[in-house]
Amino acid sequence: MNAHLLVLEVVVPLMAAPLCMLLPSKPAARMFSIAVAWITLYLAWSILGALGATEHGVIAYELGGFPPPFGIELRVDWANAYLLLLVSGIAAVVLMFGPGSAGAAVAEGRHAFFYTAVLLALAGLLGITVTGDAFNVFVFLEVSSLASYSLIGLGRGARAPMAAFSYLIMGTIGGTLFLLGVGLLYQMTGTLNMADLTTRLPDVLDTRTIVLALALLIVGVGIKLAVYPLHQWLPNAYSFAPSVVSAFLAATSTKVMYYVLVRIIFTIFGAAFVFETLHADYLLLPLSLIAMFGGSLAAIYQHDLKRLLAYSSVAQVGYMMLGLTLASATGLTAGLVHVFNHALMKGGLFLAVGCITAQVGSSAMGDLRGLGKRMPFTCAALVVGGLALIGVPSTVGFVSKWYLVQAALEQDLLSVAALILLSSLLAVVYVWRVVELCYFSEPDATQVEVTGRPPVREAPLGQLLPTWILIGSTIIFGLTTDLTVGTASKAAAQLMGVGP
Amino acid sequence: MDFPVEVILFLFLLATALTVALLEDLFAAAMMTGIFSLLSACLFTLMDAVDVAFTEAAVGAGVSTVLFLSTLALTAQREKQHPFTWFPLLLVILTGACLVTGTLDMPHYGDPKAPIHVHVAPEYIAGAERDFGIPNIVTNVLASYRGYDTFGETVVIFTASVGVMLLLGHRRRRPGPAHRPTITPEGAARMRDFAIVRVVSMGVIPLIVLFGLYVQFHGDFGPGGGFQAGVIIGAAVILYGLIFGLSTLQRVVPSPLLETGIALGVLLYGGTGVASLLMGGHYLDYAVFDSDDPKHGRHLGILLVEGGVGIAVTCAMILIFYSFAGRALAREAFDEGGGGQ
Amino acid sequence: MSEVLGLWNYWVVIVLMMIGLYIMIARDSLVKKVMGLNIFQVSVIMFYVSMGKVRGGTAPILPEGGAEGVLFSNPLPHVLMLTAIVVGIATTALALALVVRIKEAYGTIEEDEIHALAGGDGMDGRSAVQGEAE
Amino acid sequence: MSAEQLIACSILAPLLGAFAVLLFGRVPNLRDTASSAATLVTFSLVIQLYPQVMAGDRPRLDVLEVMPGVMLAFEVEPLGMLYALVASGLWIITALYAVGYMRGHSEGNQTRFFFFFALAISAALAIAFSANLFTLFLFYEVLTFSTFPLVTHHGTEKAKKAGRVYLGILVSTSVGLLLLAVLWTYHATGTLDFEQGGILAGKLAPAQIPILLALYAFGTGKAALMPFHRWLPAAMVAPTPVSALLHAVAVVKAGVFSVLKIVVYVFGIDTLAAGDHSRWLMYAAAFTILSSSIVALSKDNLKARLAYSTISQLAYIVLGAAFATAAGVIGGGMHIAMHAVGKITLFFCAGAVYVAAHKTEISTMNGIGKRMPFTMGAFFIGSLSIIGLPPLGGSWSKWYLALGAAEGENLIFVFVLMASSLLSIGYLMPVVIRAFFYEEGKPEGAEPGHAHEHGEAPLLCVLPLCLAAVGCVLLFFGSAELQALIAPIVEAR
Amino acid sequence: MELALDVASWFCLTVGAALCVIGAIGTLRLPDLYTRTHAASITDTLGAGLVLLGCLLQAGTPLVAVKLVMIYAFMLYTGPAAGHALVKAAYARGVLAAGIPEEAQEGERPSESDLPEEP
Repeated sequence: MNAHLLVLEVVVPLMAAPLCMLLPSKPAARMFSIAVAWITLYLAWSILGALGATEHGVIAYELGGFPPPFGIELRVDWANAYLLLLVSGIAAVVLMFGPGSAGAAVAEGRHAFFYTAVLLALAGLLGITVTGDAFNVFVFLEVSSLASYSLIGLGRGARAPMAAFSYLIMGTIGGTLFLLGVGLLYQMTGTLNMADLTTRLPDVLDTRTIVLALALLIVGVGIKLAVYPLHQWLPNAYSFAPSVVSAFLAATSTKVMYYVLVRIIFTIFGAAFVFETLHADYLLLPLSLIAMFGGSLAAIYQHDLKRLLAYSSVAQVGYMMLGLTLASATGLTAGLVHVFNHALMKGGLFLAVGCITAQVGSSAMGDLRGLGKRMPFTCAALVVGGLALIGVPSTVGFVSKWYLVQAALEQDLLSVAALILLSSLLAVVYVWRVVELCYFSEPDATQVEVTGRPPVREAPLGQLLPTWILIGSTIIFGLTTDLTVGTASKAAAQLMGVGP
Repeated sequence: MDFPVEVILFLFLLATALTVALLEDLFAAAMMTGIFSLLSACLFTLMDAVDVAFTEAAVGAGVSTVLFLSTLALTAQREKQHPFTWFPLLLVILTGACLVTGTLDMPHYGDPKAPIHVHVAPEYIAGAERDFGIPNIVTNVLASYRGYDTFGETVVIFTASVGVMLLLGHRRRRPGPAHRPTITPEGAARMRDFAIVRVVSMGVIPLIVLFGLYVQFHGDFGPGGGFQAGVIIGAAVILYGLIFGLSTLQRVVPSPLLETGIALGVLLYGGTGVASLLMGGHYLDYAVFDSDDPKHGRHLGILLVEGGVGIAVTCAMILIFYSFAGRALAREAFDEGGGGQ
Repeated sequence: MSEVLGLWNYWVVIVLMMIGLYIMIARDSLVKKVMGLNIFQVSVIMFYVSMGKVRGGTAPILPEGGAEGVLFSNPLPHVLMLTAIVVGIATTALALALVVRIKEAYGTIEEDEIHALAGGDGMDGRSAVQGEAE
Repeated sequence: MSAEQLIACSILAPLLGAFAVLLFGRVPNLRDTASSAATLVTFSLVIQLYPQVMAGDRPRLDVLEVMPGVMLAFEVEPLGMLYALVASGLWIITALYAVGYMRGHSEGNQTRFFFFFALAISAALAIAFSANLFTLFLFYEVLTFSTFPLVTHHGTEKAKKAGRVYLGILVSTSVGLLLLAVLWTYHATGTLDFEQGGILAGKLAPAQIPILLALYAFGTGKAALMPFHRWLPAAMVAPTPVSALLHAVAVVKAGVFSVLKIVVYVFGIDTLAAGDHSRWLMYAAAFTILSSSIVALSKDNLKARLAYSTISQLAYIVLGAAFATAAGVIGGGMHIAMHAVGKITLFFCAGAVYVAAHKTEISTMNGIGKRMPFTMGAFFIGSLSIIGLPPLGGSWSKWYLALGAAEGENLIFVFVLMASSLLSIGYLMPVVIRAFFYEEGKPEGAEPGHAHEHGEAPLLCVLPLCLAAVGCVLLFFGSAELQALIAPIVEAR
Repeated sequence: MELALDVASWFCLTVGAALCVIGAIGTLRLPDLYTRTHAASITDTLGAGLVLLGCLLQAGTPLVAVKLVMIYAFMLYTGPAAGHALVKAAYARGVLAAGIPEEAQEGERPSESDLPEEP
């Protein structure tokens, strides 16, 4: 039975989306999508359990009953089971967030479509994570991307459609380059199944076409992952989208694309080829360092809280890339652990910003003045999330920094280790800007009357609960790391060692 | 070797692409994109990809041109000319050079010993005869071996129409008779008043729908299938809408029906898979439908799946048209009513 | 020289792709960018299909009188490209819907004018809700 | 109560006190009694651990395994015991003093003040009992972030700027240098636990040991070594009870305590002594001692002068650790206690003078001794202890420090010690002389109208500072007891 | 008999192709929209018709022949209608014919007012 879990994990949200569209009222659609998200979470949890039962940690499932190289195969090992749990967990929590589609500029009578789009984005991401077929990744990549373009376009304010449009253009270029890369691989080996690719690639590895295929795949996935030079779309997309959407996307879509990059480099091509013969780390290491510093520096000078968090996401992607380019078991564990940790931190922070925008009407830094007294719990969430971003011990940020620096030291890169810690100091600057605004400055009297909004009260429980579930888990997983580090190290060993 | 006809068509294709790049008049550019798709459809037929040619012609020349023209009607007609900058050209030439160096080790065009013809393809060709008995191998592979991909494809078109309806969605109210919509701006005759056009199209629409259904059910034997049929039937309904205006069309084909239709299409496809799951096979394994004769079971499965795709695509095309056309009316009502009712 | 000549159609596909990419990057009109996107995607489809062609092969449809000795082109790229075309039309439809929304929000679809307008009014984090879709 | 429960309760007691303070926030009297009760409970728990540590066993409490190979665990060893006793002991009198000061000076949001106060003490105790570098670093950060609201208590623009300097230096040194050192140690040795005799023996190339020592020494920003000392004078903007407890006892002592613990349990004094790796640290500490004493001379503001004197006294302890000799470490350990009690007396007096006479500048304090005999008397005793004259505890710790210098054949540092004692006379005695032997006289530039008629500070201020002064004297006689407590950590080779 | 069929089909194909070329040249050289559509409609009806006839003669099975006839019927039915719709819309939109003074063309343009009301 546990093999069927794999396909149910994707099919349940996929089939739920059209059903959700038919539901008449907004609350019905919202409850239905939350229920579906929790079902996918349960399925992901049981997949993780089933994976523990198998002896070599891989579950394969042939679709349509056709053996792998001919039919499509779903293949789950520790790496993607870990991602499944993360994505469905984040979805289950973020969907519970209060305003839901109210946060978006949706024509009334169309709210059920908002939840359909969210379910489709979730199904797309789960589809990418579960499948073992290269072309299938492209199909579900497009499903999740199209859903997220339309969700971003729904942001209140005039600039959301433009942000969604530039994300669409760059995202589609990325997707098409990915398609071209898969086509080159198919042309040289004759197969699309990832496991089959691994066995057939070694004897064509020296051809220029395969090097071009790797370059295309890295650039294509790099655009969707917002690696440093290709990240221009991310700040606009996350800052103008509705807060629920940016919380969901910031915590899941870049993470799944990171998993795809790991799968490409470590499973299909093999770390030896990518890092020893091609020396891709000469390019990727400096890029990730620039991302760490550039992202944080840009975040310091932002006037809008969501834009600040978006730029800090660019910096955090730099940390994950650094873990990847260190190409050792600890490095990969560090990258995978930071995937989980960053999702919790960024998801929680964006939801906190959602609470603020719901009350204050905007996320500009000027409006944060003196919020500490009127919205104590939301500002406390911002502070704890900020501490996690800095990497204070007993938070998840510390765990990822711990493993990243270990990985750097293992390869005697003392300078890289020092740079990692220095860049997290930059995080102190922009987190403390927010803290000072919240707690140490008084709201200027003029601003309160002008907007004529009702007086700012603490966010309702419906918004605070999911925020504090995510923010609380940044502490819990900071102290008990057996789930995150345990699974990540098993996944890293599997990816570095024998491969699936 | 004989002079390949493809060379000429490729030259035409390059010429069209260049004109699209250089043209300022966006309507002409939209037309050139249509011609670009038609030319590529011809090239696909020459490369024995008949199904792809059919779809490219139906989608490239048909639907995307309609979409481009309706967007241009709502936005600008001409593009502002901009000074020539070097950076994009340099970047493009650089990427092009890298791609060309990558092609040097590829198997030659049409080389029968290339890895892709040796590894997986023979099984598909032999399997079509042995397990399925379906002449059109492409439809067979599309629906069975890579049925999960096609399910993804249906969900992609479903996502696109949900996205368009979200972005351009108009209120789901019954279109009242009082509203007198005119698609073309004032002063110009409306399409409905062109007697000849109305009579001719009234004659042609049923034929198109008939042809669409033929393509739907003939998909196993010749080029065709759910997707192409959906586009063709959608085009017929859009033609009716163009002639008689959106509100009359919405009375004939109300949008709630279409929304249930598109949901039904996707659910039909997914449901077939779940049915095969419940009957003991793997997901989307049609052989379990008819235990004693797997070939018949697979036939039934492919038919159901193609039906699902057909319904979903038809409704998607019409819904996207509603959203774009609805937006034009919303704009017009907005202008006429001085700020909208 | 002859071993390279056999690759001419891939080069044409690459030139088409580069034209598409150029349109997307250089041109400012958003609709023109979507057209560039269209060309970019059709060229990738062209690449896959020309990869599948077998010299002397016919369309992968079994003739009535049995299929012995008949050489077929590879059906798999055709299947993949059916999906790619669908993805192309879906992306175009969504992109054009966004262009319409941008036109209503900014009154123009020239990217530099939009940046001037958006940049000009600074970080309108506190943007009032724009003309709500009725 | 078993040893493990004692450790857990002694760390949790201040937390309970903190939440009790939060609970009774609305009722000032109930809140203050709750916080004082908490201080007494904590001290009684800590004192029960003392006999077991004296008997030589090391009670240990493993809380949870955060990461494979990294534990959150507590273990009580003599140095930790000493620091815990000092912190919890002085918390009692400071809590009393704080009530008096806050009431006398009618400060704003006192509930928040007492809440973070108790939180800081709980973090200090956790640092004292930490069994490995990870737990030490964890609570070191918690201490930094829990004391930040205390430093910026007034919420004025000046307080915010001071807070920024305070946090900037402390976090950047801890995350930038200390964390790097901890990770490097973990990478080199594979463990983080404190072991008798050090864990680095033979694991690092001799050339790398001084670099690691530098990372540790400068990484613990709270030890206020010269380049990273700016935060201490900046933090003087906080109310006096904060500067008294945190900057004379808990925060700075956490810094030097960590340096001592790392030198003894991570490097091991014999490895340091063998390769003479810590010589550069001696010179750095000596430089800090002398230059901060000279700066203290020039400061007219009483609290600023005391702040710079604290910096030089801290450098004494770092110097003791740098000698890497038994006597040096013992001297350093004892100086933690001596300096704590002495300096807290001085800060209490400064606070009392401020509450009673609203004077902060030394030049305006002529003849104040006649009006505030008890306060200035305690100030006199406290300064004697800081200077290190015999009838008071300070002398013993300086004696051992000089012994340590001699033991390690670096006699020059004996002169440094002597010179700095002279300097400390230079900056403390003028205050006492000005208070008792100068006439009241019209202080120039004072506000017009009658000279401010004031008597002694309120009882709740005077009582704690007298207790502290008595403490200085008691320590002189109890120093043998202290020496016996610390000796085992260096004796057992 | 085979040879006769081949010769006939070649002839139809070449003439059809020639007509298409003529139509193309016409579309290029003629001054304004109206004359151009006239030239284009040649290729649409006669040119394509002849080409289809040529293919008909080549076609083996009767099924293919029937399909070709149906294609030609469809083109005959919709081609001119499309041309008509194009010209009428252009005329309604106010596209001017070259060579004829402007005021002469103003006369019979259908205006909004005299159209039948919505049923």
